[in-house]
Amino acid sequence: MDFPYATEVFFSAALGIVVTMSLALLRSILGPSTYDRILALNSFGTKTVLLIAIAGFLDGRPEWLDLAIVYALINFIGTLAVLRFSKYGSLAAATQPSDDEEEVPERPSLEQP
Amino acid sequence: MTELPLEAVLFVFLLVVGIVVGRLRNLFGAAMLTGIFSFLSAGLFTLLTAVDVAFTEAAVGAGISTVLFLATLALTDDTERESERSWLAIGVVSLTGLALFFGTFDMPAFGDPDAPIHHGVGRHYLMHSWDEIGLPNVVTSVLASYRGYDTFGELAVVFTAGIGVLLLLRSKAAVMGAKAKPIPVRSRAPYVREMPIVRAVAKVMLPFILLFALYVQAHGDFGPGGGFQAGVVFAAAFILYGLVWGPRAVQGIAPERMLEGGMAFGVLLYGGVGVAALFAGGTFLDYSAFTPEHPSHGQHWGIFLVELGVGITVSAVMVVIYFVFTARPRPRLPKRKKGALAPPRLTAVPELPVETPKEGSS
Amino acid sequence: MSGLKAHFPVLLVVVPLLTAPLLALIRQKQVARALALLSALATAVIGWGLVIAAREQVEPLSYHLGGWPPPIGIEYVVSQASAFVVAIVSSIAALGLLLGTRETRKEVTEGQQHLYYAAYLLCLAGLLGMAITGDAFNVFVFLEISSLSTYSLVAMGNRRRAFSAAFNYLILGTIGGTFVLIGIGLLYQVTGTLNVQDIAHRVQELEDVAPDSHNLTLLVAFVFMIVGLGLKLAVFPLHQWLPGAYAEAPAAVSAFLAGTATKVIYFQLLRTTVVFFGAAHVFGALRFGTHVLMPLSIAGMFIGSIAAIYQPTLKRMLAYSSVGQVGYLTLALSFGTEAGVQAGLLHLGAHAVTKAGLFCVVAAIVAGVGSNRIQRLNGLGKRMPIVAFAFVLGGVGLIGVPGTSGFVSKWALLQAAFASEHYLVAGLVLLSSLVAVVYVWRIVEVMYFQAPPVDEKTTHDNLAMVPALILLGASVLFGLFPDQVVELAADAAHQLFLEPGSLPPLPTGGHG
Amino acid sequence: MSLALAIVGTVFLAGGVFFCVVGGIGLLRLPDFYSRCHAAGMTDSAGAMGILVGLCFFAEPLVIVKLLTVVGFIWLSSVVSTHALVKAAYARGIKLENPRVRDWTVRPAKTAAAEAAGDVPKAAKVPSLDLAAMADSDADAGSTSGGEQGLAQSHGAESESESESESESESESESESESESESESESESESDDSEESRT
Repeated sequence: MDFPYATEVFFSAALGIVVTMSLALLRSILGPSTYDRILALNSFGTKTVLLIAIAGFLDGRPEWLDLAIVYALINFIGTLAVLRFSKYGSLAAATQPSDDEEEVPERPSLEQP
Repeated sequence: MTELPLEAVLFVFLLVVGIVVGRLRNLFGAAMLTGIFSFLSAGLFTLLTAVDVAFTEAAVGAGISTVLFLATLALTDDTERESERSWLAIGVVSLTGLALFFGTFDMPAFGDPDAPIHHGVGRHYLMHSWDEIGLPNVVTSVLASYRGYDTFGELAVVFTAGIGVLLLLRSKAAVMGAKAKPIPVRSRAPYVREMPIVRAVAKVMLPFILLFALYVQAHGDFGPGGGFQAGVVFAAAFILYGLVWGPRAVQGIAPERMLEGGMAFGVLLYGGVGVAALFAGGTFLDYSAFTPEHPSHGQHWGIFLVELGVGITVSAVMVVIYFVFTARPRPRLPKRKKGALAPPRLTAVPELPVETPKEGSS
Repeated sequence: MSGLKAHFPVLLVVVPLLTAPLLALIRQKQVARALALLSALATAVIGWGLVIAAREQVEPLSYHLGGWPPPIGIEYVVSQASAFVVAIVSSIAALGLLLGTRETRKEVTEGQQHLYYAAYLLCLAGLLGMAITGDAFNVFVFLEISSLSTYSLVAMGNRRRAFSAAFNYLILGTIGGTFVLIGIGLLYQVTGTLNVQDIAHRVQELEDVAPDSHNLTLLVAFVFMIVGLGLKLAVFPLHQWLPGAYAEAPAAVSAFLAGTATKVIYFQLLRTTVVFFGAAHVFGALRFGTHVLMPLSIAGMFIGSIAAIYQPTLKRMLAYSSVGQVGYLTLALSFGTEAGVQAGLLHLGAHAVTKAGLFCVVAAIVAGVGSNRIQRLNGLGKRMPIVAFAFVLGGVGLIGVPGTSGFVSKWALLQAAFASEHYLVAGLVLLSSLVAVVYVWRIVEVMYFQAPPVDEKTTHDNLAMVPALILLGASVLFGLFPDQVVELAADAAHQLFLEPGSLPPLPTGGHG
Repeated sequence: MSLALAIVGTVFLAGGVFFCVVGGIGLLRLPDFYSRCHAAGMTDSAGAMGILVGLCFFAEPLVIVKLLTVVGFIWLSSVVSTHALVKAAYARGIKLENPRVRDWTVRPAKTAAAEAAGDVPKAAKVPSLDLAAMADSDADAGSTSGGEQGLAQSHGAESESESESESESESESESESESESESESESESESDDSEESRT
């Protein structure tokens, strides 16, 4: 690498990501709702992708990006599961006959203006 | 060594998350924080250059574990009942921690080049694996060949877990061979219809996930990855499909019987390679015996097949676990106290009203 | 044939391990049962074949998996001791399967039976692999296989309580397994190798470097491994999981587990103390035997036996008696002498056979009376004379009456106690045997001295009695003609106690 | 290749880190869940892009492809996960903290003061909204600096526009809204069934 300060640059970028991680971590601990925690988790996931990418460059092994790709590809599955879980209280969802009778929560009347 | 401060910070984070998870009563939230725990460990493993381990952590932590946690919570309850703090448990945990702390006293310093681990078998692996096996990724050489029998055992562990889940959790109806009713396309409609964005993106991502799984499977010889990680990613694709189109839709593609067979087939493939080595004149799992004139060729073939077996079993077991969890009818739980965030099924859930502002104002 | 014989060490494990997925593929319960039985019998034959092979050799047999020489690859070691354990375990497993056929039909749902047999075989493979391997990490891997399958097998019991028993076992067993893993990890940290013999060499080097001061990492590794194994073995304060697990599991599984699981773990404990860390160090400098293991063993002996008196069901009684018997096992080890280990191995065999036989008898009783509550056994001596007699035979073996295997092993235990001048301990062993008399007598009284109920039908399960009679017959045979086995145990103990330095160091190629 | 490329890369990295940190601060400081989503979304898109593209300037061709792949997938997946998350949160009745930002069904306020009075009682009829907490947060928002209020408000506007674009993109939105207006008090399963039978 021609650039003499590459390591320093990567390191400070990693440091910045770790700072962001700490902020997200704080949010995940504070809550208050579970959804804030999930939000923090998602954010944390992206930061991990970035950290891994940078770590690969720091160690001169950029092929570690495969890991980052894994996260980028399948990280949102968990959130989809959360969506399913929140809406139906089950991952099996409403199409299953056994769930239809009583599991699906009632919808309240939303006041229309 | 430049990453040392980063590692230290991540370790502190890990500790904090651990404590918070322990204290949290809401298991839904705790499950989410466990996700952060897994991200942190994956980051740490990467910084410690244990990339294959990090890869596993990434594949499991990102895709599967949250889904399984939620599936479990859906079957039970998402808030821990009030219980007395068990001083015994705290005592045991503290004692264990203390013991581990003392255990580090006579440990060789971190990164010490004279440490025994750098002079024992590890050194042999690093120095000779290229000549003996000829794969760039030493981790794969160790896991699939030098200690291939351990990996066989681990595969058996995964298989055992699959068997255990099937034995314990499969609902009676499924056991008795009651064919799952094929879902009429019509009734699948609300499932699909309600999340158009999610559906669209899932459609885009699915082929890439599957493709990437195959890449990880094949590329494990050269870089981080291998059968286990590939299996998990592959299963993640199925689970994604199930989350968006419903588990029944997945059963249309991968019927439970086929998965059960896949579970067994992977182990048989791995063991079969070992037994084939016996017949070729070597010992169990001695791949070199396949091509005595050129041992590393046999090694390559053996490792390829063995990793394939791992991938098949792991992905089948993961999907089976997902099926079994989602297919179980939810047990009736006693009513809960008011207060904490109510469980989803008892809450009034306002369906997302999709309306244009115009209509809203009228 | 001789070519196949060379592969016996690995076939012993691989046969059941590969039959299990085959069963899952076949899905046909009749075929699955036959195949499982066949595989278990083949395994038992291989096990006894290994005993013979080990008797012919002075040095332990070594089998290199993957074709890699030991410290680099994984090694299977057939020593006298491991062959002995393996033969007992595989035979009891085969007999347990024989017993299980009728029971299983009742307790396991129709479409699941092939999976049940698969889990059974996996458990067997795990136990055998653990006993025969010469690699520390491999021990953990196979420990996991056997534990995971055991949890699901225990949960197959037909009462709902089986689930909570299995869950208890799962939690404690997982903690135990994790502790063992931590111990192995720390050992690897300080030795840089995973091969048992290699570890023993390096640990001795470390101990020789600083004989006075303990290497803390090594010490902590030792503590973790001992606590972990202690949990799995149900040594006295860590025994909470055992009664529930044994009592609630299906009858065949109880018989199988009682005869095998703790025995294999006990063998690991032997290896950990005697081989890994060196008997001289563990029992000499650390005083682990006299200061830790002995008091716990004695407490376990008494508390287990006394608790057995108060149990309402036969299975729970036998389970608590197992806690007491584990006390004898660890007590034998705690002397830290060759004679002690010999007694331990003898008691391992004796108790495995007796307890498995007793659980088989209980299965027959449950089949006949419909319950194993002790109150319901009145007059069993008249209703089911053979069954009742078999139970008494087993009970007498538990007490250690001359003519049974229990006597031989307890005699060896007393000899070992006298040899290391623990006279008080010897007295306590005798005293605790008296407690055993009480709980056995309680059953005898109900069975023979109470009138049978007037209008109760009993069904006879002759099939269940076959393995019971084989096992108890073996116990009596061993009690009457103990010479061969005693000699075997003596040789095995001697081989275990060989200084690791006296064995040739392994060619590592990477050291230095 | 050169210094120039490296400097450009560094600038990108710096930008990415800047967005990340700012987004992180927003994630921590913004008053309610939905506005925090906005902040988190920024770190996922702008921050991640900045850093990954920045790394491209230091990398070989194959690695560049991988990096861009990661960017693409993050853009796809993090967006959809935020979407799913907001939907899930809304389904569970997570509330907007700022009463001046009204629910999706309501036109946003032109002036905060004019709306504040009328909004609260309406919200009270939605069962899962927690009135007391809302009042608290209202007081908080009022007491804090104007900047934060501004942020919250601008977020309100954004959520508004988001809903607009979403409703445009969703082809089925009409039928959904129909059923909504037809049978407000129906249980969900019933309405689902009725829709099924119609299709």
